[in-house]
Amino acid sequence: MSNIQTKTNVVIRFAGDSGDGIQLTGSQFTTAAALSGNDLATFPDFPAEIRAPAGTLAGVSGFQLHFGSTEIYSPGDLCDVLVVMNAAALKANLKQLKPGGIIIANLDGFDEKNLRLAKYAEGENPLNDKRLEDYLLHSMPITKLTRTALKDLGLSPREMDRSKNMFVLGFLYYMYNRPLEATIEDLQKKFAKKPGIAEANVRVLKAGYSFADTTEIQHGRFEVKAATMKPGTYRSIMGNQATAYGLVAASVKSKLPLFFATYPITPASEILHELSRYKNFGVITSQAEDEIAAVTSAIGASFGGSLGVTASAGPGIALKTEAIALAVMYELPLVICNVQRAGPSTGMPTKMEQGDLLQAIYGRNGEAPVAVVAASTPTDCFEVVFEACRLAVEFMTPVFFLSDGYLANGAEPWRFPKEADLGEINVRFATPDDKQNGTFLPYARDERLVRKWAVPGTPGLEHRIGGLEKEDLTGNISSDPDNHEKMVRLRQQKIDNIAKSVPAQSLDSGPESGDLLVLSWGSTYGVIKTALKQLRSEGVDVAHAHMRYLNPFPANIEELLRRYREVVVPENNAGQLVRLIRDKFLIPAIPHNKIKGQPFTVGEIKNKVWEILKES
Amino acid sequence: MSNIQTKTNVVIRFAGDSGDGIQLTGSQFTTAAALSGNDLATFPDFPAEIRAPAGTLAGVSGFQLHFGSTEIYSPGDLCDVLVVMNAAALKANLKQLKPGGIIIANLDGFDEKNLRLAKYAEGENPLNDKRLEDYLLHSMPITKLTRTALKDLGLSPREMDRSKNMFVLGFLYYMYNRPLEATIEDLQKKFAKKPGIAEANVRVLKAGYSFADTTEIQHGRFEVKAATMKPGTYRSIMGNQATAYGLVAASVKSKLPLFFATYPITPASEILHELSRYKNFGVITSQAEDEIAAVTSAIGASFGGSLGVTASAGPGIALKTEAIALAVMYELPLVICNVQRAGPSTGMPTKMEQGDLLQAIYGRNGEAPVAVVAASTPTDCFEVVFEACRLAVEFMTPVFFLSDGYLANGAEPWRFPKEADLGEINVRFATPDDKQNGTFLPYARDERLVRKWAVPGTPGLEHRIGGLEKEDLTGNISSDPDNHEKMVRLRQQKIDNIAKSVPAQSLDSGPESGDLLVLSWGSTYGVIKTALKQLRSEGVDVAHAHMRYLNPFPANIEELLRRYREVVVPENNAGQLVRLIRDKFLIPAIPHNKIKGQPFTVGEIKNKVWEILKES
Amino acid sequence: MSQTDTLPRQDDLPPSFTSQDLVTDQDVRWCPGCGDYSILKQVQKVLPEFGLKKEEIVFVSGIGCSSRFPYYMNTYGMHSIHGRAAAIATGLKITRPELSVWVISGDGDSLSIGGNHTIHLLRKNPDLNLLIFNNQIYGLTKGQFSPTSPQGKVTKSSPMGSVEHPFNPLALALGADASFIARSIDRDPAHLQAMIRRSHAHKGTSLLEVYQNCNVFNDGAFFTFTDRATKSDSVVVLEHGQPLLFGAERRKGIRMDGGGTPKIVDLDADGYAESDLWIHDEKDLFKASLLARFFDNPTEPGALPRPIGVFYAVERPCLEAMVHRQLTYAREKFGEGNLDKLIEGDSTWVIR
Amino acid sequence: MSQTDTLPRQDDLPPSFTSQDLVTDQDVRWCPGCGDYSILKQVQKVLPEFGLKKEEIVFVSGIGCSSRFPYYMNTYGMHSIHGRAAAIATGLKITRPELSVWVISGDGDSLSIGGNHTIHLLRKNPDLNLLIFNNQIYGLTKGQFSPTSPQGKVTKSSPMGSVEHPFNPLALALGADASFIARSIDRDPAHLQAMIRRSHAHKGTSLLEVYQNCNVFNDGAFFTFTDRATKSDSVVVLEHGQPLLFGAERRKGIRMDGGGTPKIVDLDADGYAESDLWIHDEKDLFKASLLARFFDNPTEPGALPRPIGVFYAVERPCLEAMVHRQLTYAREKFGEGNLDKLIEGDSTWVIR
Ligand SMILES: Cc1ncc(C[n+]2csc(CCOP(=O)(O)OP(=O)(O)O)c2C)c(N)n1
Ligand SMILES: Cc1ncc(C[n+]2csc(CCOP(=O)(O)OP(=O)(O)O)c2C)c(N)n1
Ligand code: SF4
Ligand code: SF4
Ligand SMILES: [Mg+2]
Ligand SMILES: [Mg+2]
Repeated sequence: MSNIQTKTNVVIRFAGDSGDGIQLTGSQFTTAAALSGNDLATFPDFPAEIRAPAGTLAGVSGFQLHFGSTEIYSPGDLCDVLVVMNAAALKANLKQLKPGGIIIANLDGFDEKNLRLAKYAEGENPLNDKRLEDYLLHSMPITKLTRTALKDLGLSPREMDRSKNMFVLGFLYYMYNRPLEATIEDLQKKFAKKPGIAEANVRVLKAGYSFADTTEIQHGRFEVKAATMKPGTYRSIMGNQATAYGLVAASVKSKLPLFFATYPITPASEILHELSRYKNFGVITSQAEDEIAAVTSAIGASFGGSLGVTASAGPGIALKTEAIALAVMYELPLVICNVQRAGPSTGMPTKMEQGDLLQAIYGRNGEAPVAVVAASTPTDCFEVVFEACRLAVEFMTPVFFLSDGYLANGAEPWRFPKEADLGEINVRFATPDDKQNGTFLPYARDERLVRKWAVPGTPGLEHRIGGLEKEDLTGNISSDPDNHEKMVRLRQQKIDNIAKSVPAQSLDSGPESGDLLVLSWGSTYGVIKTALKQLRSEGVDVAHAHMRYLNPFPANIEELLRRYREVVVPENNAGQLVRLIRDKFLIPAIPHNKIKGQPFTVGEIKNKVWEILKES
Repeated sequence: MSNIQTKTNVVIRFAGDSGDGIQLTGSQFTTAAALSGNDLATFPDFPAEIRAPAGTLAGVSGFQLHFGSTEIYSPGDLCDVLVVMNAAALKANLKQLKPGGIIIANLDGFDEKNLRLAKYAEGENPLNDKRLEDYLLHSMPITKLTRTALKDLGLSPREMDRSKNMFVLGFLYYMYNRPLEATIEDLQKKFAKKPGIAEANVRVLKAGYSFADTTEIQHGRFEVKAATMKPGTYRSIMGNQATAYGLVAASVKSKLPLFFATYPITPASEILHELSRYKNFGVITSQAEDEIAAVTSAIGASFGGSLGVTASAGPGIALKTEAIALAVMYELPLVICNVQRAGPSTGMPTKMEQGDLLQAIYGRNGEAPVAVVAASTPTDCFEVVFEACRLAVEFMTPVFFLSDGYLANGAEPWRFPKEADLGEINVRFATPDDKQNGTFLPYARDERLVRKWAVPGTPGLEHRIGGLEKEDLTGNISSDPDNHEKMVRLRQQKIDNIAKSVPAQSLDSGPESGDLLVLSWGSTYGVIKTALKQLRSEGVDVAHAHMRYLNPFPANIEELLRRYREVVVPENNAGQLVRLIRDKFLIPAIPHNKIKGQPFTVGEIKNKVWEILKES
Repeated sequence: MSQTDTLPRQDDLPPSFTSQDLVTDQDVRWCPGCGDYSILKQVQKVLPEFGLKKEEIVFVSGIGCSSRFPYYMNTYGMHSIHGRAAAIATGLKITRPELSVWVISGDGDSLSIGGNHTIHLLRKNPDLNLLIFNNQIYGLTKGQFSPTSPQGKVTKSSPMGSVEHPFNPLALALGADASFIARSIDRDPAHLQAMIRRSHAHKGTSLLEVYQNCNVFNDGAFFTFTDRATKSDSVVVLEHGQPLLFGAERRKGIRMDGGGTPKIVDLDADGYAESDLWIHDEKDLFKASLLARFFDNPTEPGALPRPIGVFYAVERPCLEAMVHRQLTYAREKFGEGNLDKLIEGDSTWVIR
Repeated sequence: MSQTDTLPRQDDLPPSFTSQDLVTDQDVRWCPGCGDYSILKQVQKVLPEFGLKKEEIVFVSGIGCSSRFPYYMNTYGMHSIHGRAAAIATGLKITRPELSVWVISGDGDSLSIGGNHTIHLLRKNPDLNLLIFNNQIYGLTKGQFSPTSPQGKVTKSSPMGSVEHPFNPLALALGADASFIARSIDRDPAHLQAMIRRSHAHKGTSLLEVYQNCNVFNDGAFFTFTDRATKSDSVVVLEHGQPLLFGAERRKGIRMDGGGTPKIVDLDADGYAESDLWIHDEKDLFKASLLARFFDNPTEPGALPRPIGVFYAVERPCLEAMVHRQLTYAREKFGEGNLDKLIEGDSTWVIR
């Protein structure tokens, strides 16, 4: 054990065919790391196809895990270890490996057929190539070794091959000095009803571990100590799952039944899959005939007194815009979850982007203001979607909750809250007592300009709402010019009033004033935090503010921005938040954009900061 | 004839039930004014209902005509003459009448029932009221006089009443010293097949004329001389009609068949009605099952080599946004006519607004830039929609053409062009020669970054296009990160390049530099021009620039704006162009907004200018 | 015994509100003479009979002249966006099964832009009532042809006549597996009332098509079916278990031959008895399909009469019932949801 | 004589391109084993027979696994947005009637989000071919139930089973006045080819539903109809003018009783002759409606066999033909449009 090096953090990237169980291997190693107390972040990188033909470049699936004994905010730029199950996986991912990094390769994935499918030149095999000289290569016939381990179990080759990811896992457990027990227990629980499969998996896991022990890696073992994280109980969670939990939590805390209507779309569908399993919470999920039916049925449910929520992405959000404006007119609660993906149009459905912010704010006909909030990490999805529900209900308004494909599928440890710790959501239903002189005014407002929720079934409050401009107070149809202007401004002011109900914008890190503020929103959070931390350790102290509330802005935002000589706004789009800042405050905020369907790397952020500091 | 006063301009407002033929009377007087060589502008003001119950306030229909011997740019704020066919019409319109103005009232519309429907207090009749003391009142039993005139023709009362608007017309012809002949000829032509009706109309017209001659108005006759307009042949035209003509003209000049697909919606439907009559131009109109089918079938037609156009308003435009982004990806020509109306949601369908500019620019998922142009007057619709077609075809892109309900239904004299005077539209179809080394690259671009239009039927150019991100040049599906960023930027740059193909932004009037520039777009043009002209005559010389190109901006716009100490942007919305200006140039442009579903008045513009000049 | 009398009455309690209570303070803004007035009146007339409370009733509409309806009903109501009322109502009914939900729509609203929601509504079968005011025209937008306008129809948008083959709404509904379809006419108040009662009584989505005269843009589209002179020869009233009889003296009938072809017979001249005629059976999908195809131009000689009444009515499980059954089952099986447990999940670790 | 042989052939010219010419340079990215491969292959196989030029052919699709199809056909093609292919194709066909237009869609694409365009397409009847790859699941989004999934289906989005009653696609199409409907199966290449030929030959919109196995998310949905062991008892092949025979020895048949109820008979045991059986007639709407309702669960005893073949095929005017007839008529009546005259209008004045 003496030759075990200690590392503060490690990035492993798993790559292979979708059929190779890459996502599963990644998740399992993630769980092991989490259970050992590491902090971590993950980034799955799916191919667009369901199952592209095995062995092709298009079919390569990836999963990146960053774990460490320090706090981890992002899945890392380049990896320390690259696991490749075939030739295509190597070809597609080699540029992601650090110089001198470790490659674990399945020799059986480098036969002639695989090399051809990966479009290597005739006769060329990268494993025998000088190009890999600078790396530490562990290549082994994983498929064969797996089959050998399972020989006597009477399984078909296909069944046996399903376990080959366990070999990799065993190998890595040895390499990172992890105990096997928890995983073995896990497998036995999971396949309790199929003991044959449990047995196979455990065997192969052990085979991988022993192989590593007895063969190659005497000089390459590492240990990553537990992180000094905030004490508490943790679990691992992905963004879409956290979103689903956040919605259930909002339903429980508000005592409103949750009605979630959607039409499947990548990368939002898992929210539906999750929620459809919580029927014992009274959650109703509806897979509607299209996105318009989804959002409008949520509006119908909301009229009836449910928490009406819809979710989609890209083209599906575009289809909902007409109906969202109706909810603006109705002044009913509605939460729209937009799990952003790379556009425009169908774009790149499995890739992330922050391209829909301006659409959320301006993408409706007429003056139709809504609130917009955005999550910054997978676990933050829980809090932010909960907050979206609170705002929707407490301000009787549609609220956009923005997530993206990177948050949706990324995982991180979560020091999860208890129901008792969650904030309140105050619902204000109208009651028969709300009648004034015998009549009910559905559009009477409180001091925040919010109307009450008058739900069918309440005697005496019968009223009609509609998408035509309505008379102040009564809600009757009106085309009176002054009334229209008044109503447009009331609806705007109501949204603006939300700023009074949300926390002031805080600094995430860095000096209270100075040369440069990095202003960000959404899933760029972790990478920017990491980059600025590194810069700080290199002697450059730059400030960072990360916005959760994008409409309305927190009240203090202008004052905050003005404390810095320069403001840079990194975004995974062509510049959207930066436009809002420039328009509103006439501050010459600098855009920094990456539009590749991939998150920023730490290096890209650091370089931009350097560039700005040098120029100014 | 000696007691005829000469006036430079007059505003008449006709008001009554929809059933009173208000729009017709207005149009007929407009024609008469036009034929006498007056310049003019009109503003019809419909009720939202098809036929609201007769006599009610909700049912009042209005038509305002401004005509003069000077150039007329707007329908005028207050009117000089108010024609009211019933009590409700008086009640709804009195505040629009200038102090000392003339009222022409149909006594028969002020009986007990009408007074009650107009919600006058029991026993109150405004015609006998002190409130009218400050006006010159001509009241007469128009219905009875009409019936009397037609007594012996054997018509039913209902049929007789249909002619009563002719009485008003005759009365006004006398008052404004207009000859009856042209109108009589017109009526005889129009009702050639129903001589009875022609006879009735002519009789009543003459009766009104004689009634004026023999009774009241010895001391209230006026003359408005012909305007000194640019020499040429004129006709009168409304905005939607001009839009339809512009589309046909673009089809003729580009030699592309026009395919116009839409779903009816106020105030855009007349474009469909017009175009459906031009089948002998090869124009195909398609009334689709919904707006999505309309825009997508236009895209299909465009793929096939037609000029694909769609039109809508408000909620209908919202529904098209997903498909517009598809056309962005396809890089195919598509013109989207948005005849804006007051929103949000269904809003006030018959009222105007400029509320959809930001939606046109930002209202799609992902980075999906399109060109946006806007018309400023009814006749300008012709030129601007023609230009929209040119840009769409020459840059292979969707183009938004923005009009609004005010332009759509407003009329003005038009010194119409000849086909030979119209600009060229250069179509660049790909031919079999466009293959390079035997393969065709559908996304190869010229120096402006525009691809060629490869139309089915062309041998050897078979290719596939789609909404997924495409590989540069080949158009094959690609999720390569660098390729995506490249394509996003190429599509943006292509739109930006349009700026090189459009004229520099010019000043409409006023000094080349100075204290204040009024920057405007769309239908506010006439009112602002009038206001600034008046201000100039009052000694305040303020500059005016009116933008036709809203995306991209003309190249010189920043330089122009910086020549003024202040820039104010009047808009019939809550501030949209002003946001673009502030964001792009960090110029503290001042918003000036009216959100009443009504155009600005001259006074509202003048006051704002005064206010700014005083403050600064 | 007429069908009206045999209709099931929901409840024997005295009505808790009157027709007059259903009138709102808003001026009704349809054109004078519009057929919508009659439909409004009949709905207001029969609603009090159902033993409902006023506050349990919700009217949901899209956009169109017809869709103004909720503004004139003093119940809960939503005037929404064009074509989406069915989807809105579905969301409402799933979450609030105890409400009485009525969808009011036009031929454009529910069959043009809203066609998809209509067919999906019918297949999913929540227990709500869909009334389509079919005037074969777009009223609110001032007179374009609609998907039910006959081919050749000259309108503002089809100056040379529409080239589009129209939908047969009831045939479409059957194709979408509707569990209840019926037709009535604005100008036949008693029949219309009966059909509203039947719609309400049906468990599942009931589609009631009402022929409605738009006297401004499509006047007379259904006059043949309502004019005293032509009505009895051009309309056949469907009653369950009764033969298909029509004509002034009810001496004309319809027979079905083996291949499913309907034939008009004269009881007197052709010597058939009533028992030889086609006996209407609301439960028979194939007969209903044939009846829905009685779609001849009524002015042509020998045209089959247009049926009104309940074409088809069968029970199948309602969407909201099945949804709530699953909720109940889940609660029984897994216990009432516990948020802390959900959030905690299966696999946690502790950092000290 | 089998139906395949009697099909009309468009043209006697030698094909101007081969099946191989239709293959693109793009890797086909469906899952190995997906039923889509077979459909692609059969289309590529028969297209050269039609005497078309390759450049006259356009494939238009929506979004879904099935909708990737155009990328693999070396013709003109559009991969578009979800549900809208029918509308896009309508715009293309109206403006370019001479093109051969094919719409490729999935059960979700054409019956869920695209349902409205599908029914309107069928009623309008432009001359194009709509192929619905029905795998009773959403493939591309990884396995949610679709509007054709059977009730009770457990999927990612319906863990306790779907509560939704599914569409019967062909019944819906008939309700929408389709002029041609047919069904085939991915695993019956010869029949599928025959049906593609028939679709092409039909003037008007031809709807071909293809049962397609999604071996990843809904494996085996149609195995009863394709497995050697069960196939002959559970499928009846429709051929015009032929009796409805099925079973391994073709000794089972279907009779229709007077009321339109189909009954399975055993020719040997029950003593019927083939001529006693239901004779298929493609022109008979009533029979087609009944056949479309042969929708029993094939694994239940006594289930009616599932028909494949052409259910219904009648000619009625095509949309684009009527549109262009009006253009021609307008030109004849008013002369070719003159832009100067149009702009000038009826009433002008001169300012000097
Ligand atoms: C999204 C959208 N598209 C179009 C319109 C315009 N529009 C309003 S009602 C209507 C059709 C009305 O016809 P129908 O549904 O038959 O109702 P009717 O007025 O005849 O009762 C249309 C096209 C709209 N309001 N919203
Ligand atoms: C507007 C929109 N909504 C949703 C999606 C996501 N989506 C893509 S394909 C699909 C359904 C696929 O099912 P089907 O049409 O049956 O095709 P299959 O993949 O089974 O061939 C969905 C929901 C999308 N791309 N666009
Ligand atoms: S336009 Fe027609 S449908 Fe609409 S209110 Fe008037 S008469 Fe009724
Ligand atoms: S998911 Fe199903 S339908 Fe899609 S390619 Fe794979 S097997 Fe075919
Ligand atoms: Mg209608
Ligand atoms: Mg499918």
